[in-house]
Amino acid sequence: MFQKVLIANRGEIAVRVIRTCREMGIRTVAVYSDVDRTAMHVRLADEAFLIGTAPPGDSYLRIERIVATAKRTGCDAIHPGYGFLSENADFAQAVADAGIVFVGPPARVQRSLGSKTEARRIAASVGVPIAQGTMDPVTDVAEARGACERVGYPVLLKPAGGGGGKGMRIVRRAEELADAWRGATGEAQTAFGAPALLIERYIEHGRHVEMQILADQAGGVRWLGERDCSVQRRHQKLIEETPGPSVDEGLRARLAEAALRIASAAGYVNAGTCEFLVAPDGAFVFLEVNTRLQVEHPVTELVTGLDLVALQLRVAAGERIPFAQDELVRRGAAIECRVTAENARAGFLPAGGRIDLLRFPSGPGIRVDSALEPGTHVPDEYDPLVAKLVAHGRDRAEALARMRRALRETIVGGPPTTLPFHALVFDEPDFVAGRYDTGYVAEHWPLPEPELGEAQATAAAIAAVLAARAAAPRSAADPARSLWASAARAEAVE
Amino acid sequence: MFQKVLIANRGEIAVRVIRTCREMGIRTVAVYSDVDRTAMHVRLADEAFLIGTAPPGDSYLRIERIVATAKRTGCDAIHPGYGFLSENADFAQAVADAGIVFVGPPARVQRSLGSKTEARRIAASVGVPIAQGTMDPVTDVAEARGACERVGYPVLLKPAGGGGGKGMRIVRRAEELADAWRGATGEAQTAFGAPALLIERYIEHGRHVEMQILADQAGGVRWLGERDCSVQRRHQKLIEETPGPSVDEGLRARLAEAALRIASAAGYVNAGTCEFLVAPDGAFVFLEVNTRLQVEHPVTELVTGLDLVALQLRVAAGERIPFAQDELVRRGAAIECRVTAENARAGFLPAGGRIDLLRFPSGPGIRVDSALEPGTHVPDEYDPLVAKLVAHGRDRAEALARMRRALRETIVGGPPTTLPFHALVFDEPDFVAGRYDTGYVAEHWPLPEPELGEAQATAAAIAAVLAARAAAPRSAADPARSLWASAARAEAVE
Amino acid sequence: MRYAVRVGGRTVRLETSPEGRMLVEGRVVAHDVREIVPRRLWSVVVAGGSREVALLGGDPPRMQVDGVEVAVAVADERALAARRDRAAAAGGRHEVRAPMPGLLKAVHVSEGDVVERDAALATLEAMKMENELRAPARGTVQRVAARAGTKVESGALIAVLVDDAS
Amino acid sequence: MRYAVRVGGRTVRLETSPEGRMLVEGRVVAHDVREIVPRRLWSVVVAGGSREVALLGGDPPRMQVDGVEVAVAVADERALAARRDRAAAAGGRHEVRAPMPGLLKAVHVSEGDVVERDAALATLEAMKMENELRAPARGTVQRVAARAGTKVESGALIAVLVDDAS
Repeated sequence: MFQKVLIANRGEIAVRVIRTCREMGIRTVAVYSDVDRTAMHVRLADEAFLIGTAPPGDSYLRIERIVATAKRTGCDAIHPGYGFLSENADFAQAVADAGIVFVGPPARVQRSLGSKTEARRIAASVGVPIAQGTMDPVTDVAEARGACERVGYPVLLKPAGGGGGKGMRIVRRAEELADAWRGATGEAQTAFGAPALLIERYIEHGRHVEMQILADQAGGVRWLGERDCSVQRRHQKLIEETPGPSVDEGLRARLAEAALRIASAAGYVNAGTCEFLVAPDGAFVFLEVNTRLQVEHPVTELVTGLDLVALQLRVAAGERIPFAQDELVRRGAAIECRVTAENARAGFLPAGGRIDLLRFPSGPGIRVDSALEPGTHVPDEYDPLVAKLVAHGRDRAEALARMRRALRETIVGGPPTTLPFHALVFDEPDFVAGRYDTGYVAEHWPLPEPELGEAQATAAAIAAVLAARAAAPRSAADPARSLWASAARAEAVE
Repeated sequence: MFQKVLIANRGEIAVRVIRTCREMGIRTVAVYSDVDRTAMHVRLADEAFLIGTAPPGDSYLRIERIVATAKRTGCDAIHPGYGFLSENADFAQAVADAGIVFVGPPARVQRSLGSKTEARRIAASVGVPIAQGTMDPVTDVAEARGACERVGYPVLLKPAGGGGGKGMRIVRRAEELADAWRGATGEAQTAFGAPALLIERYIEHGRHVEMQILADQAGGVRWLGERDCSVQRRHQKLIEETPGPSVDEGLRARLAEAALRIASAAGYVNAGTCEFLVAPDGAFVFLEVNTRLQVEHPVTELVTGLDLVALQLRVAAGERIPFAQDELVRRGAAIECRVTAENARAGFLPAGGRIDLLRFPSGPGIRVDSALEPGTHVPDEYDPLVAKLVAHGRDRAEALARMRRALRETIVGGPPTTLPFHALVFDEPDFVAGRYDTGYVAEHWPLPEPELGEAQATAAAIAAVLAARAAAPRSAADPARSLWASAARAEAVE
Repeated sequence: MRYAVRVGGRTVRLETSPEGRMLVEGRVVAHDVREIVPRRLWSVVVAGGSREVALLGGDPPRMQVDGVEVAVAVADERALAARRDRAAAAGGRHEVRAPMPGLLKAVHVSEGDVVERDAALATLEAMKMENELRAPARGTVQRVAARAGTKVESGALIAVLVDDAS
Repeated sequence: MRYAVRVGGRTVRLETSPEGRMLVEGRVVAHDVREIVPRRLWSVVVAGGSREVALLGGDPPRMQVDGVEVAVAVADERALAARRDRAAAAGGRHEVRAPMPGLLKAVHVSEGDVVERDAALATLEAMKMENELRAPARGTVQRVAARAGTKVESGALIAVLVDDAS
């Protein structure tokens, strides 16, 4: 096993990887940008090195500097986490060229599966259905218009060069194409450095279901179960769960078989995820492979009892997968809420700021993955993830009940968050019944502003008056001061 | 199922019960003494009522007042937690007489098993081995001397009227009897209101292994697995784990059978624990039945996937146990550290105080049950439990590794705690190998004061100097001030 | 002093007497309030009902009551009248401001445009994503205060809308 | 200013220069210290090595360095000499005090008794348990300052021991 691993990431995923490394007796090296000097991942690692300034391009995306730091500190492996350089074939190659093990699929696999067109070709070649659409990237809006006509509306525009939901647009009518094209190609350029888009037939009421796979260097491949990640806004996930509420044994087996075929055809190694879109009738098409650990991997860990980061390190070090497919036992159900610093009531607008009040839930069945503490700033430059709240239960009902209870205990003061969304969703009948698809958020949100009972309103009012009175002579930064300021607006709209 | 449950307890166990009630949609009523007004259990409950002043006899032990509160607020059940009134037959009777369900064994069972002599008789009557010793309580030291001679030294003196390790003394030689008798009988009087003691043959190098059982009102009984709780000081548990490292399938089956026999003979209902002492050769004797939820129940929950509080409520409401014995699947290993505000380096002397710095661990495989937050006082009047840290892994090695990692992340500033003990134990070879018995703490503790590496000492020294310089002009309450004060003593003893 | 507190869809009228008693809707209410975190988190017990109230911050400020997040506003009686006057004068004017620092990628409206509620007024790139700044109400664009392609600070004025109704 | 810090079985000699540089054992050390919680928790990076240092409190004070708890004491150079003098004068005298409030159940020694290190001097009942107060060193009981059966406050003097060696 490795002696020392550099973690080329920040935030909760860097902390997550450090935790498993510490449990395995592996020393860790953190890298950080200047705004992250006091971050949790810096403090929990054995060593920490500044690699640049806040913009990712000046720090967490600096391949040469990261590889040089790993060499200088004697690391024998680099774990990329998710995001940043985790799906960058050049990085995987540079790491390998430096004689260091990259904890993830090799550059060769990243290159073929990182190209969505190539990934689609691989899937099609082994008989896995793919969505109708363009096989080659499109860079010209006129060409796009023709492709859309051939594929038929509604279509989905998606960046050819990257994943994670950034830059995606649904186009339902020809006259929406121009605007959507401009937005999508611009975001694709910003996020992935390439403006090219793919055009796919959009499946209405589809569910985003993905299959976790794991492959070792000796050709062993396993599937670890699906996750339904359909609850999304801007094509980015808000809630993920396993088992998928609409996935029966038959569909699970078909998704697993499709994922294993793609993995074998691509010569896959390490952990990865095959994403599928499942239509209401159970038919599915392959979307893409995420060649890295997913944000939502904890739900799979809770249900399987596995440590995916430990398994990533083991197969990267050349070990075989230590269990057979039929030894895998999935217990119960698990669900994750991604709590982010976004204003759920204002279109999920990202909002950085200082977390000045924080209480996380704990107790039976609850896991919290976070790198935040009271006083931490959520930097503007990075994903505004506050915490992943994960609940595990004997069945979906118990997992949901535990999450509902955990959300009641959670307090995040400072920037607005997605917590009001999460709190309401867990009491929304369609979600509770498992009846949801990728249109869920658009159809159900905003849910009505909750009404308080009389007793709750009285208690809140008493506290608000005490806070406002106490705040009057104090500093302008006191959040209680705004209780007064807002009254004028409240009266104005009454 | 119940509509509203009163929790006749405080601290982490009251919070634990409230959590499950909330998950089950049951409303909760908290009771509190004046020093607990701002405690977590008061804040998380739906209703909360003051029942007296800090001394337990003036609040948490006031049967009449607690029952009256439950009646007045329309509760249909009372959960007693552990400690306080949880094993008090009069309380169970008073609750039943008020037409309210007691979540635990009925008064009849509490009475028979609450008496250690009667419990021993029941065990003996169904062929479960018991330690040689007195069958009736002894109140006279001369009588005790005779009994000790008959039983043979070493003997164990234990209060006839209560459990939890309070008032127990090991006597190895006749000349130690007088002192030990005086101490034990005094503590028995203080803790249980009765000076009578039992005398038992003490088993050297015995392991304290207990079996969790669950019984419903229809006569269904299940065993849920054992816990090894041998790591104790003053006969009180510091670490508990399941599976017991010395328990093989054969011993587990024999312990389970013995526990089920005792449960059947006693007409047991609800959750309970049969405690055994296991000799190095695998022979065991029955000690007692704890007729309540145990502090260490989370390790069983993690390994079985069950919610023991939910099951207590279900069987109390008349439901049958919802699984057959052979459906029970135990996954992996779990271990718990009881972190208490005791000075581990000064003989585990209890030490209350304000928790002014607090960080709990989280992430994969870690559960924290606690009612404390930064700023909470650990009151002098109650058990000084700070938190139960629980780790779950695929096997004992992974559970230990996760606990070691979690202990590294845990910070409790303010009163001294048992954390230095826990941190060292998880690197102590005998413990890591699972070679320990009830003599473990006495034989291994104090472990040597840890030595810091040069780099660690330098970092600590830099921080200490900065803290001491900053503290100089500040308030006397600043903990950094004592950095200076202590230097005089440090020099004096150099 | 009398107060009107707007919270969670209700308006609660409170009165504090000089002796420190608190009247709710004119009645004396037995309440026991403890500050858990100074000016941020309270435990409020009213007639046995236990509530946890957190002031989360934000503008307008948000509170969390037993896990339920709602907007809150406090007005005292003297301020009420004065503010009502000012509010009426300013009524119908909406300032759209940048909620966070970023690059203003595009401005989609010009002065004089009539826009629907929720119409996209401008696109702000921040935190690696494009965010649409939307109209808070149907109205006429009175002023466009920022140019596409420029970096804007948090709180920078982007546009001013006037309600059609006013 | 020069300091001697006793921590984790080591004595570290530090010197702060007027320009704010820090010398460890006479050498300039590149260190980057950040206060995470004021005067309680620091992140210290020295030559790439990342340490978390928490001041837990207590008397003598305890620190936690990357999860390892150790005692710590700081002395500056002027104090060192003066204290050494005082310490020598007081040397060999040990005051045994109640570590917490409670009921003194029993006193097991009388003035003039010679006791071994760790011998039980008195029994204090607190937090529902009996706690033995033990001799910090072998020595002679010079004074018994509290009576069995009385309530004692935290810090109350119970007995004074004098080292046999002194």
